[in-house]
Amino acid sequence: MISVYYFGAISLILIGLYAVLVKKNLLKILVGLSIMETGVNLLLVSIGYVSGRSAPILSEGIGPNQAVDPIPQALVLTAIVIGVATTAMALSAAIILYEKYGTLNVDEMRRLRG
Amino acid sequence: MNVLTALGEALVLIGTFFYFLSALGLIRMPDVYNRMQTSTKSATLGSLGVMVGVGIWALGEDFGSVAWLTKTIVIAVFLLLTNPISAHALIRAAYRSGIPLWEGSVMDKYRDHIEAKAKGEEGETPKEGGGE
Amino acid sequence: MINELALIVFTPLLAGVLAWLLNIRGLREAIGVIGAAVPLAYVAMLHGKAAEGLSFAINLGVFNMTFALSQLSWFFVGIAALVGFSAVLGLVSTARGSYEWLFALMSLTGAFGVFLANDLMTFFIFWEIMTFASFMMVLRYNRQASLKYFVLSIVGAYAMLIAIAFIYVKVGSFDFSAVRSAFIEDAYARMFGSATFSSGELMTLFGLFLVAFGVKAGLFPLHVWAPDAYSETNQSYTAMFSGVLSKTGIYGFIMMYILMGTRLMVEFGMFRSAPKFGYIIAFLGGLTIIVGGLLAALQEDIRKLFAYSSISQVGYILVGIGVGTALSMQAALFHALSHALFKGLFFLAVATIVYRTGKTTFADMGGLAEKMPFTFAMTFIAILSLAGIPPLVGFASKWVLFEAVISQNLPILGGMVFFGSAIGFVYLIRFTYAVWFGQRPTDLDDTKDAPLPLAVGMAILALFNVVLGIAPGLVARELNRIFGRDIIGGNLFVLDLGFGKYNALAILTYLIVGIAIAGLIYLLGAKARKVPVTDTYQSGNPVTMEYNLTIRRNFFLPLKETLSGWLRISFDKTYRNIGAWVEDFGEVMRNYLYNGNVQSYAWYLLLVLLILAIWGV
Amino acid sequence: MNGQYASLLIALPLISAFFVPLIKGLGDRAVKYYLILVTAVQVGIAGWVFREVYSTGKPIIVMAGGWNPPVGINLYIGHFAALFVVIVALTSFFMAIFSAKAIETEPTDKYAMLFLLLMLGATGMIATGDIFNLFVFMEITAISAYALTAYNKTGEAAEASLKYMILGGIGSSFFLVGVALLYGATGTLNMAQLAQLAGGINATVAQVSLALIIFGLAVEAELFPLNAWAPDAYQAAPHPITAMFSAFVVKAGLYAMARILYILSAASGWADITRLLIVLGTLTVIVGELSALRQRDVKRMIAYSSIAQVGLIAVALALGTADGVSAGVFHMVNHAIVKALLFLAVGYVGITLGGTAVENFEGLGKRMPLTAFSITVGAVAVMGIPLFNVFWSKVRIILAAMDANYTWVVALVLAASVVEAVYYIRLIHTMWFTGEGERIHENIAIGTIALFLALLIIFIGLYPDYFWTLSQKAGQDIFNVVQYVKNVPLMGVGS
Amino acid sequence: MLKRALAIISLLIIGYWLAQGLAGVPFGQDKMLVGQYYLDNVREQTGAVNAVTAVVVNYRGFDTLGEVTVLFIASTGVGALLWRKKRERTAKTEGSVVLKTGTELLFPFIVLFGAYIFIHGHLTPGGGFPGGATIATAFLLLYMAFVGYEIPHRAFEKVEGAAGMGYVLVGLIGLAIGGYFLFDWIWLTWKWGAGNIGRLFSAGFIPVIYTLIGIKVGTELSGIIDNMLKEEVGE
Amino acid sequence: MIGINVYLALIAIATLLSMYRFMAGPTTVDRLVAVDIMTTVTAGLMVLLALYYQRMILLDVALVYAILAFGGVIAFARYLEGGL
Amino acid sequence: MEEASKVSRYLYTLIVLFLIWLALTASLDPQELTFGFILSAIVAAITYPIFTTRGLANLHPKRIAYAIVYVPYFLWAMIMANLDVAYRVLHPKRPIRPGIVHCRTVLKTNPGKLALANSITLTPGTITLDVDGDDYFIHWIWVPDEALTEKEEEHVKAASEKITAPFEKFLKVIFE
Ligand code: NA
Ligand code: NA
Repeated sequence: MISVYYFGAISLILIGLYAVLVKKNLLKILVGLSIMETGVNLLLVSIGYVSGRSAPILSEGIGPNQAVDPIPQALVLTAIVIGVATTAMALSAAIILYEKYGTLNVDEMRRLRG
Repeated sequence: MNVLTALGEALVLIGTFFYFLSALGLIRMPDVYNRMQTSTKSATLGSLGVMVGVGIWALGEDFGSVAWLTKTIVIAVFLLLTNPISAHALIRAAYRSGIPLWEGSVMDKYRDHIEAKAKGEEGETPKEGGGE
Repeated sequence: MINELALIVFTPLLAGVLAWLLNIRGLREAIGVIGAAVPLAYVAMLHGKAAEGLSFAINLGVFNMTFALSQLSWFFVGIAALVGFSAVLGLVSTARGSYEWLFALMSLTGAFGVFLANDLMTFFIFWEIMTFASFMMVLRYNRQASLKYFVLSIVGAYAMLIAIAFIYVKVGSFDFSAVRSAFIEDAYARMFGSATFSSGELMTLFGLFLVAFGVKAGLFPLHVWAPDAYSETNQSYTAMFSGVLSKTGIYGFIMMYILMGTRLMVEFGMFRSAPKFGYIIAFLGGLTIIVGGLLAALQEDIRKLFAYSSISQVGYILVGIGVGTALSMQAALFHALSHALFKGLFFLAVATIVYRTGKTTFADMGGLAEKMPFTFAMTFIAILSLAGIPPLVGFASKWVLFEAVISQNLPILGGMVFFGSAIGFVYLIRFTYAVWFGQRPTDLDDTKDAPLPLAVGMAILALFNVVLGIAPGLVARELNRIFGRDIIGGNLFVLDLGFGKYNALAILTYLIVGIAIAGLIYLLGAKARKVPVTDTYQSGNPVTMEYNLTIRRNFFLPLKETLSGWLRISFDKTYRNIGAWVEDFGEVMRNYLYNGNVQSYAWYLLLVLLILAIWGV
Repeated sequence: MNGQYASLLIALPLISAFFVPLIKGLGDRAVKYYLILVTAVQVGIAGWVFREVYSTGKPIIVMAGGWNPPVGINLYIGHFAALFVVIVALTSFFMAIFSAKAIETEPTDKYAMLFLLLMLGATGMIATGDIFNLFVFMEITAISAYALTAYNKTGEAAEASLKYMILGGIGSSFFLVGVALLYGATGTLNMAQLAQLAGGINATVAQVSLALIIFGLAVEAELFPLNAWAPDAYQAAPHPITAMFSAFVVKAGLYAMARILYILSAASGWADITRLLIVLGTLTVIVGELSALRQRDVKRMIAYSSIAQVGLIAVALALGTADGVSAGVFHMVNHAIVKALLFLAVGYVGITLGGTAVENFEGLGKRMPLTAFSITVGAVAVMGIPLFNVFWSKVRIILAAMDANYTWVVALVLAASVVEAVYYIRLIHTMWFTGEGERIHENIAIGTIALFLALLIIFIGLYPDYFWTLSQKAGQDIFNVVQYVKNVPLMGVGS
Repeated sequence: MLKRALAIISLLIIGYWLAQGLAGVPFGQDKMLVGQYYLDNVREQTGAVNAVTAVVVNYRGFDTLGEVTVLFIASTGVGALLWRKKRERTAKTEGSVVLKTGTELLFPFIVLFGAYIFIHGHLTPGGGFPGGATIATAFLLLYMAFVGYEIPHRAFEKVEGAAGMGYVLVGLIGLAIGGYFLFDWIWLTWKWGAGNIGRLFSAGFIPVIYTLIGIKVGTELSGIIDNMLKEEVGE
Repeated sequence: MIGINVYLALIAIATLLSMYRFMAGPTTVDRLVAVDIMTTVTAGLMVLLALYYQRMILLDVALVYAILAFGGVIAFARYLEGGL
Repeated sequence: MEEASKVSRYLYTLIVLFLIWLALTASLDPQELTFGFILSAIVAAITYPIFTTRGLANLHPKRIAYAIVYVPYFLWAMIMANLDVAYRVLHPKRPIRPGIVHCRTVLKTNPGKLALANSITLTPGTITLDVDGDDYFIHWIWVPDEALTEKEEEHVKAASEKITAPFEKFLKVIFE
């Protein structure tokens, strides 16, 4: 039986990918990508979780054997920032695109082809 | 169980109940304006209860310290200040983005005001049009 | 002292690069001629020293590039050096800029490298250099022709590359001797049990080599590049192109015999007295003779005529190789030599004509014998040689070839070879009359004879045509050396095949006597009325252009009409259709795949994920 | 000097990029010269690292923070990385010089920063010994590439950049899922330790994670059909950037793919993945060449050609033999040189004559002979003509492929090469034998670079030994995982 | 419709596949190898109690340097893409007095809190990125409330660059002093704050780096907001 | 801490109801109001969890979260009224 | 309302920030105190021009006293409001009569207006929709009969009496 966190993570990834595959509005596609990223981050954190353990901050009486894996959390912090950066870039490009093409429909974003 | 925990827990209970009420208002009210009427204030009050409640509650537990209370009060004050601001910003956005009032509404003094203002400013500063 | 082989191989390239870089008129010609002369001098010096096992290697890290001199390679290098030198002399007159010097000399290096290579990879590398350089020579004149040439060449080259790589993988070496012994061992293994190379693999290898060497040699139906390429370049260079470069194909076939002949024979057996695989070569060679010859007859452009003629002649050589007896091989080699000599001569003559008149079609020519007597004399030697008139070298080689084929009881091949000779007469007559005799267009009145370098080049080749024709024993001696035994007997002037004999000296004597008698009669006989060639007679009826069967225009139209059904089968067109189809396919595919819609692209990603998922679980 | 100073390869471009805002006030010229200076210094550092690694024969292990792997992140500058940091730095240096002429669009200071960070990203990808750190550097590379693709701020540039981002985004997400799985199965992110533990991973986990990681990297490595962003990005990006894309950005992706492939060669499902990669690589070659065939835009044509070559490299790297990997590396080196030259020259034509449409190349031999000559040398080299460098690596790849029993791959690849020859020949003909035009003065600096690259092409063509030896060592570096693990000073954590 | 159905079916297959893979790494199971090492040694080796922070800044500091770089690229890239000769805010409506005044009151508090977050990064969750983001939020509010507001770009860009350089310099000092790039010289060489674990002045260079990152991220995100909110206007 | 499950349940119901409003809309402002409520409730949840796990540090997280959410809601609201 | 001196404004900001810092850390650790003070000083230096116009005058005892009294007063109003809302939400007939009304305030300072607006938003069925000068526009969930007049001035008076006036008496002292 798959854990609900894994299930949620995979679902988010697939929902995001679905948006990328069928939504016509560029912004929705970008949102889809963000959802995918969120799913991946959730997956990372879930993988680092250890049943019955707490956040890996060794204060307030938490010892080395009562904390979950700190690595995935560190990785997720990095991944989130990277996601933010990508989104910012994508939005800037979308702004230019809208300025020049007057549309955000991906079907009309096809001047480069062949 | 001491007085502090009991008081704290009571506050938390009230707070979470108002959370529930807030969300219920979100469902039950007919349009966005009235939803905000019921939701934002309940949510704010709920937060107030939960935050301060937790602060007091923690004071009564053995792990607790005064820091719990000061921190939760900071959060509570923050929410008390910001929640009405966001509610205000949202209802203004609703109005200015052209969402009509509920059909049962009895008056709209704001529209009169905007129209009067637009008339007065016509020709002077055409850029500043106000709402739509 | 730098190795002689290295000098032979690399001097032309070096000279070419120098000439190209300096690009000073006069100097670059001098450098070019030196670049071609040095190999010739060294080849001459090395005569008879092939047995000394001269070799040379360059360690490139990637692999060892090795060269070695054998009797066989000396023979081919000799042809290449001689014809190459003459062609380079021609280029002194006709080359247009340093570009041509670079690539003409580079292609010569390529040819030398191919002949001297002692391993498959070196062979391939120089093959490619040669192809590329010759392609660049054509590219300058005609993009379409060069493309056709290059595409077919590269198809051949890649076929060879696959074959070579395959052999390398199985044998573990590129080295000729290693490969050869591996195949021989494998032949034994096949006879007594299991072999390394399966039947299918051998068939594939043979097919790949057939394509590879067939393209270069101009084997039917891979010949279609040749007419265009030979005609659409500097005609002096064509002398080298046809005389030298096509011989690498021949050489390749011979190498194939040497390296894997035994193994192929063991695998596929014999057809009558020829090895089965060889018979395929021979039969295609025969078809090449016929097709080349017929098409040569139908050309209106002298360059094209000789291009097709060249193809036809190479067919003879391939028949000789295909038949596969020692004698037929010798005949093939002999004819390779004579073909290089007379075809080189022809193309230099064509170069002279084009250079002096600027014209290329029969319709624009006529009566040039009077204006260009020296060139005419040279051409006449070539005509005689090609037509197989004794005592020129062309006759000797063809005679040996006839004998070799007929003695093996291969009637179809014999018929093809015979037909080739007949059609050869047909197109030569037209050339002879249409260009040299008859009415001369007035704009050719100021035509001058060959410039000195071209004249010298032609003279050298003509000299060899005559000398080796009179003394075919010189050639026979070299051929026997290659085979290590006396297959063609006789002496300097006499070729003795055991069942037939040809005495060139005797024939020369008869000929001289005959000509003397004829001359006597001419001098003593009635004074013929001398008609100036510009004098035209026309009987009352006007000649209609549609069916103007003058020798200069549509002379063989009836033949063309007779063959029309066959002519419609054009491999050229087939290849072009394939090319066009590939291009269209590429276009459609690219517009469909790269349709510009990023969502489609995302679907591609999904597809790959799906494949991974389905594959994985 | 201490090997740890190899970390300057990362530190220098970073600190230099951060420094740009502080000197931006000095003007565009100053920023451009600064860029050239920094890349020149980077060449120096890379050269030092190269000498160090190749003279000692030992890799430099840079341990960030002084922590031994797997506790800390390490850079593994072995023979491959040492070779490629030089290529990255040198290409960047040349393109920095080219940028001085080619980049007129503002804001130049931002361009310089992104340029340096693109170089940094590729360097990091090549050098890192940690799989998540690889992801970080990959994103550094990718995001600076996204920004630079759109740098010209035209609609097309934004379109290309967005396509790149969307596909790259999907790729990197799945890559990360693969990393997460791998981490879950082994508890480590260090590549050397992963190699040690790979054999013991649950078969399904191993299969899925390997597939996902390779999938993610294949998007960056431009394998068909994951490469659809590439032609657009190549076409739309500023010319020097396109050259960098082709010369080392895609190479970094290919390297990463190969590195992880061999690191995880003990994982189950490995053979299936290599087979799939070979199929995709072959398709990449075929589709790339056919797509280039009728291109009317020369830059795009060369972009497709580049993609096709990349497919060939992928095939070589996926053969699973030492020879294959070495040949692939050799081809990477050769291709980097050739494509740097081609994109440089074509880009130069683009900025001089106002575009890269094929019409602009008519009569180029007369108008810009040096440039035309460079393009010709590059084209001839790509076609695989002997005496030019690419020939040797192509032959090596073919031999390796035959050796691995992939005759059909060789046949298809060679058939596609015929197509390649056709369009390059057409280009050569167009340049030299059509059109007329006045002679244009050619920039000396760009001409010198072009000439240098052309001579390098011919030098390797004539004397491939040196570079082949380098490539073999670099190939061993990737292929010989046992040695790789031995070289990394893993401290005993867990295993 | 067919497309949607196809997408869903494909995604379900892929999802099933991923789930198969995940089944091999059960949820909640202790899979730690290197992670446990960190937990066991983080206090002595780095002086931090927040293991995540120690991993982020110290053990895997290289990642974080990269992460900082990524954000820098984004800020630079956004700046490059949205750069125009002349740009201005083109908001159609003013913020109300409520928002304006609220922002004025909140601004100092949010900035202070952002600084609090990155300075306590080694003790509590958070660190440079959330702290920087919080500070950027303060600037975002200014932009929202005052349509004429603009950050001082040049100064911000310089601060951003200087903070980034500071980070690399801290790393290079480590290289010079300790022999390794990003070596925590403050903790490992100088032993500063050794008796302080769990208090503010501890954890070696982590707070230093987090401060630099916080400033950098704050200025960067503000710069991105600035760029996004302005549009090209005619000369 | 007897009642903690009750509080969590109330919060969960509140979140679900807001989620419904977020999905159902119908106007963008409706969704935004839903988000606003959700973030407020989530901040409360974080504070509760801090108590539950006895980790004061989570309070900082809640405040960061509240600040970022506030900024986000304001930005969206201003966007909708054309104030960007 | 004239501006206070820079020093006064800066000190006021510093004090407020340091108090917040104390609340955030709730620690008397000298490290925290020192650093908190330094940080507050820095942030105050950057932000005081935005934060306050009146400076230390805000700390006048009367103001503080009123503010302290205002808190329970307001909380009571707020709880009442919420109970009212709870009634409307839970009532099956949903008894609402919404509309946008117009009020006027006597408050002049911006902080005062903000406090008023927020107070309104958080109490009986009212949300401040916009503030324009002295005019408040308020969405009211139950517009009472008195305000339903067509005459503008009467309407404003009625509405103001119900909505703004209750708060103004405190806010005037605190903010004016
Ligand atoms: Na409210
Ligand atoms: Na809120």
